Amino acid sequence: MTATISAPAMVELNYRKVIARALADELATDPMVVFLGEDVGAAGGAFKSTEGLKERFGDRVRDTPISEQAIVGTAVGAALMGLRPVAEIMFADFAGVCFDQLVNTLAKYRYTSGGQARVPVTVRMANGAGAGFGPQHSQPAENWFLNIPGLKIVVPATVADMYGLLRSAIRDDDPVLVFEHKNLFAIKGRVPAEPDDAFLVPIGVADVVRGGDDVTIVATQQMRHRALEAADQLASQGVTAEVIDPRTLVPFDLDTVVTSLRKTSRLVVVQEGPPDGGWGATLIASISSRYFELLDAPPTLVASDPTPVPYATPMEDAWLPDAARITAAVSQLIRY
Amino acid sequence: MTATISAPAMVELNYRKVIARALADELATDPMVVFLGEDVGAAGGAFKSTEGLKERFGDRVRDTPISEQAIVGTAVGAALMGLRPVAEIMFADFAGVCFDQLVNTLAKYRYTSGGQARVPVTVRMANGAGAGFGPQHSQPAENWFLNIPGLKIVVPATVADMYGLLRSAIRDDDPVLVFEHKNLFAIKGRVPAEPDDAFLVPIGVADVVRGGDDVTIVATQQMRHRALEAADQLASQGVTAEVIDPRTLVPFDLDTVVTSLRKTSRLVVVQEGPPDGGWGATLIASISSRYFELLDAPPTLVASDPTPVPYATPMEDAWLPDAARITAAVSQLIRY
Amino acid sequence: MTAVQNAIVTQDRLLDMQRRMHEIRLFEETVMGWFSRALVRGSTHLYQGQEAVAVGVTSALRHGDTTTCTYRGHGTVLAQGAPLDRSFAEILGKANGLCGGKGGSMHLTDFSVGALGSFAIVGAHLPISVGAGWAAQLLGTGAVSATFFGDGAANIGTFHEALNLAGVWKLPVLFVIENNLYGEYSPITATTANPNLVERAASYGMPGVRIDGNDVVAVFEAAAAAVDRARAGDGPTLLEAMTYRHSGHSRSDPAKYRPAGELEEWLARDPLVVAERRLRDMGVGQDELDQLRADATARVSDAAERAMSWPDPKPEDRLDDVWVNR
Amino acid sequence: MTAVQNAIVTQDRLLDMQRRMHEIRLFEETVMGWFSRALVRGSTHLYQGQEAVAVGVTSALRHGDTTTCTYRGHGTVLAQGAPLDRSFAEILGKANGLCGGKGGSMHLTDFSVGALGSFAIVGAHLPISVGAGWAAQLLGTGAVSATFFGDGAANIGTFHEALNLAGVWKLPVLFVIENNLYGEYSPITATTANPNLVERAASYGMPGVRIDGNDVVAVFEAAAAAVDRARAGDGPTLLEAMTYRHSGHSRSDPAKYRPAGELEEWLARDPLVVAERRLRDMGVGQDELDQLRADATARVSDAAERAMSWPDPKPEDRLDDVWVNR
Ligand SMILES: Cc1ncc(C[n+]2csc(CCOP(=O)(O)OP(=O)(O)O)c2C)c(N)n1
Ligand SMILES: Cc1ncc(C[n+]2csc(CCOP(=O)(O)OP(=O)(O)O)c2C)c(N)n1
Ligand SMILES: [Mg+2]
Ligand SMILES: [Mg+2]
Repeated sequence: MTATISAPAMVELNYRKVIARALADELATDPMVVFLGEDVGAAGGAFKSTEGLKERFGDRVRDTPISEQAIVGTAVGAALMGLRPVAEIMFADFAGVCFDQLVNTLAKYRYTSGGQARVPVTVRMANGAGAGFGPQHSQPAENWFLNIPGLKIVVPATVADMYGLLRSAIRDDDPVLVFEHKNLFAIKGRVPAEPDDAFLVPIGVADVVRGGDDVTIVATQQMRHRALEAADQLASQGVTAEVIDPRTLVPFDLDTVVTSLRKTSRLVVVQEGPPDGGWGATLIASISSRYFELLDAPPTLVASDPTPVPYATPMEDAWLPDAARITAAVSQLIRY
Repeated sequence: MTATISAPAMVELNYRKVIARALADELATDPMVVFLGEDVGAAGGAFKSTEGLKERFGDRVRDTPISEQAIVGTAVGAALMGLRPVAEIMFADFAGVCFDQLVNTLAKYRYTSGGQARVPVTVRMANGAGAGFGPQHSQPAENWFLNIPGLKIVVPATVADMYGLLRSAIRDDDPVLVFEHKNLFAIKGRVPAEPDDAFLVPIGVADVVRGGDDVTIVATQQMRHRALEAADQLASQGVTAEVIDPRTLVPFDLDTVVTSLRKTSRLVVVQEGPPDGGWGATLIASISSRYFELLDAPPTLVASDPTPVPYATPMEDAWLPDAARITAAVSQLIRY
Repeated sequence: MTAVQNAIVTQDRLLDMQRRMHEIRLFEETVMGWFSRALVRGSTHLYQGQEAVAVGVTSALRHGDTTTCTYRGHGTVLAQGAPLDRSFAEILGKANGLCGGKGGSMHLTDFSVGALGSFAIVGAHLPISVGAGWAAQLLGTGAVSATFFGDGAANIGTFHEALNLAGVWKLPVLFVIENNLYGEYSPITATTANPNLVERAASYGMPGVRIDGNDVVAVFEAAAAAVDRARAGDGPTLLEAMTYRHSGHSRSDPAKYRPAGELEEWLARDPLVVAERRLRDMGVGQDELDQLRADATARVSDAAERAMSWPDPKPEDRLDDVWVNR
Repeated sequence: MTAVQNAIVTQDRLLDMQRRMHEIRLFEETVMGWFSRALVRGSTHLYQGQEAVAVGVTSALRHGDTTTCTYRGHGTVLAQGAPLDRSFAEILGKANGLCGGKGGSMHLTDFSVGALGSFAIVGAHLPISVGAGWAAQLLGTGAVSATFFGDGAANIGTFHEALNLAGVWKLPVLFVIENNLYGEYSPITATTANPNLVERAASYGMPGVRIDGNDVVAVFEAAAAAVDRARAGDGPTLLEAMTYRHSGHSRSDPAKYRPAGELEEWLARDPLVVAERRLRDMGVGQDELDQLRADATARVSDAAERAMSWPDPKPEDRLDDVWVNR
């Protein structure tokens, strides 16, 4: 990576704090970037992931009423006039409240206007389960948007990807939904001390996180970390797993998965969230229909249960796929 | 079917009119059934599919303001108090406006309350493309709800299924979304002249519409009819296709598809709507992962393009899979 | 300019407004004819009877200002200056319709004249104009955005969220209720707890003005005052224009639900008649008025013919315009 | 009963209200302690300081009436009579918590006392109470439904849709704004064009009453009048109860955004203090008041201990309660 060649000074930040850092870098780089949401300014965000922005960028960072439909619609309208708005929806579950604005207005504006509109809106949302927030504050909502053409979807799992993908999202001329996983807020990582475009992560490019020959495991966000745990356990059993983090769900980097399958011939997809209608099933369907001959064994989906996210720890823990379930699925494939 | 044994008098109705008939039969059978929506009463519905109900059932049928969130929420609240509400969302696209009420309130109420709540709400929506209504009035929205446990989803393709499934939906103690395809309003069919429970169609049971040995084609709503066209064309080429209409997407009758595949070993799924995140990909993933050994050829998805629904006829026609595309997909599988 | 200066309606200005009202009226009658001849699919929602609202408000706007409107938006987009032929072409689903045939009757959009779009989801566009207003405030362009919507739309959530946000941020937005007394078929009193919609302005800390929506001069004057207020940084205004649609809600609606005589009453106050009376009072002769209508008729029918002659989009065009880059 | 009769607050009635306010206060303090000791995950939103609103309003309800409330709903559900131990247990995620541990702190629900639920999505519950009111109207049960929500929630779309629908259908619903001056951290004036929320009632054709939300008697009297109105078929009422939350928005909030002295001012008008003063004026002795608090303390700590001792749900329990039948 060119960045390491030029060896810039690096700093360690956690996933929560790098969000504010990425926003600050884009706000500083492009005067047309603006940011709005509930309590994102004066209070620094419900998750304290936007601290300091209001003080530094003034009116370009605005606290809104509790009006998600107005937040998204206002971002769209501002984008039409040349701004590059970032809208925060505090929890991804609240995307339900402004779903029409996201899927019928934001996603379709360019198409419906026959290409007249450019809607460079970034929508950030805190995503996912595992923190005990209960059924209406824990959903991995990225799966709600797969069937809606017009929205790019990024799901960063590391500090570097959060930094690089959020900045790329803001620079993208199409609408991008950025899902920030609540259960990853505390993980640490390194980013350049000074804004550095070499650390932008391109939208639509998967990351081969770990090389392996026996099986391809595809996983995002907290499942990526659990897949790596599983890969360690499998290694001790002599099974080498290649772990791929797509990082972007739309557009999906199928080539990287296919390249890996040419080697492993075995696919396990690990998805947080109910199995039906998700990106995991979509990936398995794409591979099965277009690369059938590559598969020596059934492509396997390790997903959450077809239930809402339960509150109590023992139930929520069981709802989320863990390394043990991933390892078991792989072992079964190897035996197939 | 017992109905044919007792040979009741039958009448011919179209898909549009049988909706009012099914609603009337349930309103007449159960005094707790109520019906609300925009212009459903005095005006008889935007599609004239609810004519006569207001006159006959009075206050149990109510016209609402243009307030979809209030419509769904009011239905839920009324259900909690023992009523059995049917709510109409005029076009399925408008589900975006009340998505939160549908996915966070309606779908999760029973779970979040630990089983205290019973929410027998039926939500009816006019669905799908092909009538020139443009990008925001033509979406096959059934695919928006697959990843949301707690909602049953029915997609009737015939007059008899519309009648039998809508009545079953209203009697069901769980929330049911009923998608009424706009492009099928004019098709005709026969239903009993008098209310007759023998004509209820159970939720979760697929219909083998046409028998065949060479390939299994699974399709819903207007795609079911195009699949049958394709099956005719294929027959003339000596290929016999088994056509299955799941009729219900959640819960999905996988067994009927599997039984067919044991015979045909080839699967083609025809889905109206973009390919990603849909029921088609979900079905292909379920079969590939759980019944891999049944497949002699790649399971194939014939779907719409990954774009919004265009307005102009030449573009909308091309967007929708037709018999020719289905036939081509099958022929390719047969050659595989 | 102050509201007062701004609001002086000279004879030329009124003649120009009347010209545009004629064009809109004839445009809609042409579209109506096409639908009855099944030359257009889907649904359409016509503007006859409401012309004074779009023409009066947009006449108070200047270059750089923007509008959003509804599926009943042909009149608004034309009033802002969208070409007749390409507007017709979009409704016919032609390749060089305003939206390349992708949007259709409910989505006429022409960025080149500031028409940010017609929306098919009730209420969805109000926040869009709020966003345009926010951009104007941040960039200091002095631009004003006007959003048109119906009486029925005033009961959907986005109305509430948009007006409160514009109010608390003091954005340069005109919220224009086209109160034609009905939603699709339901009279406003059946769906609205307090049908006096203009009173809602108080909830959002903005002035509310109810006006005769069939008198283009009254509409213009009220809009001009609201525009001045917005440009001066004093925030949004709610305008409630009382008007009436001459035809049913959409082509499939015979409008049987109207009380007898209601339509006739409103026809007597047809915005074209009201404006013509004003012009006569200003001393404009009948022949000039007839000439005005004749010219409009010619322009509209030429445009219609041109649009009809244009080619359909190619099937593969459907794959364009989803993404800027991918 | 008429509002007047209904609203007579006897000494016994006020003692009972004070008892419940004490229980809620102690319940919340216990939960606060658990969170600081990390015995509970996720988020919690406490009700200290607002007790008079829930207790005053629910005291005006009768068996068969219902409530919905927010994630800050422990007080409302307890005020309606939900058991202390099973409420604690739900927050602890125990198997026999009110919701079997599936909902948690933000979802306390007890149908047996008419508590239809606590909602974690701002504004989502208002239409639910409207629906309960519609059912009461259709079935002629005479039941009233009360829905509690915050000042910030008054800016979301469902507020508008719910109040308009209840207003036009004249439904027996009490809309109770718990105006504690802040959303999460934003003061109402930063988010609300007209912070005088009670004035919004006019838009929905219903009366609006602003009350001292820290005086349980004032709350009760206003609620009783609104309940009578609703039972008489005269429709909904908007109550704006001015109150204050003693702690931050949620456990993670130190509430640094508050102006100096604001909390102290409100602590001086703590609902428990206000009610105690009233009781003293009625001639209740200090020892009786102390005894009341002591008894409440005992009941709450017993319930807490009991709840703590109860078993966790089994992992496989997560698969239940999605469907009635499948
Ligand atoms: C969210 C949503 N709900 C319902 C509809 C269907 N619909 C289209 S127009 C209309 C009536 C709108 O009435 P009004 O706002 O008064 O506008 P008008 O048509 O009278 O100009 C309805 C209900 C829609 N397009 N969007
Ligand atoms: C639709 C939605 N948007 C945002 C949130 C996050 N949120 C939870 S509480 C809250 C503040 C609510 O303020 P208010 O209505 O005044 O109630 P209070 O917390 O003061 O009692 C917000 C923004 C949410 N839960 N739901
Ligand atoms: Mg109207
Ligand atoms: Mg508050």
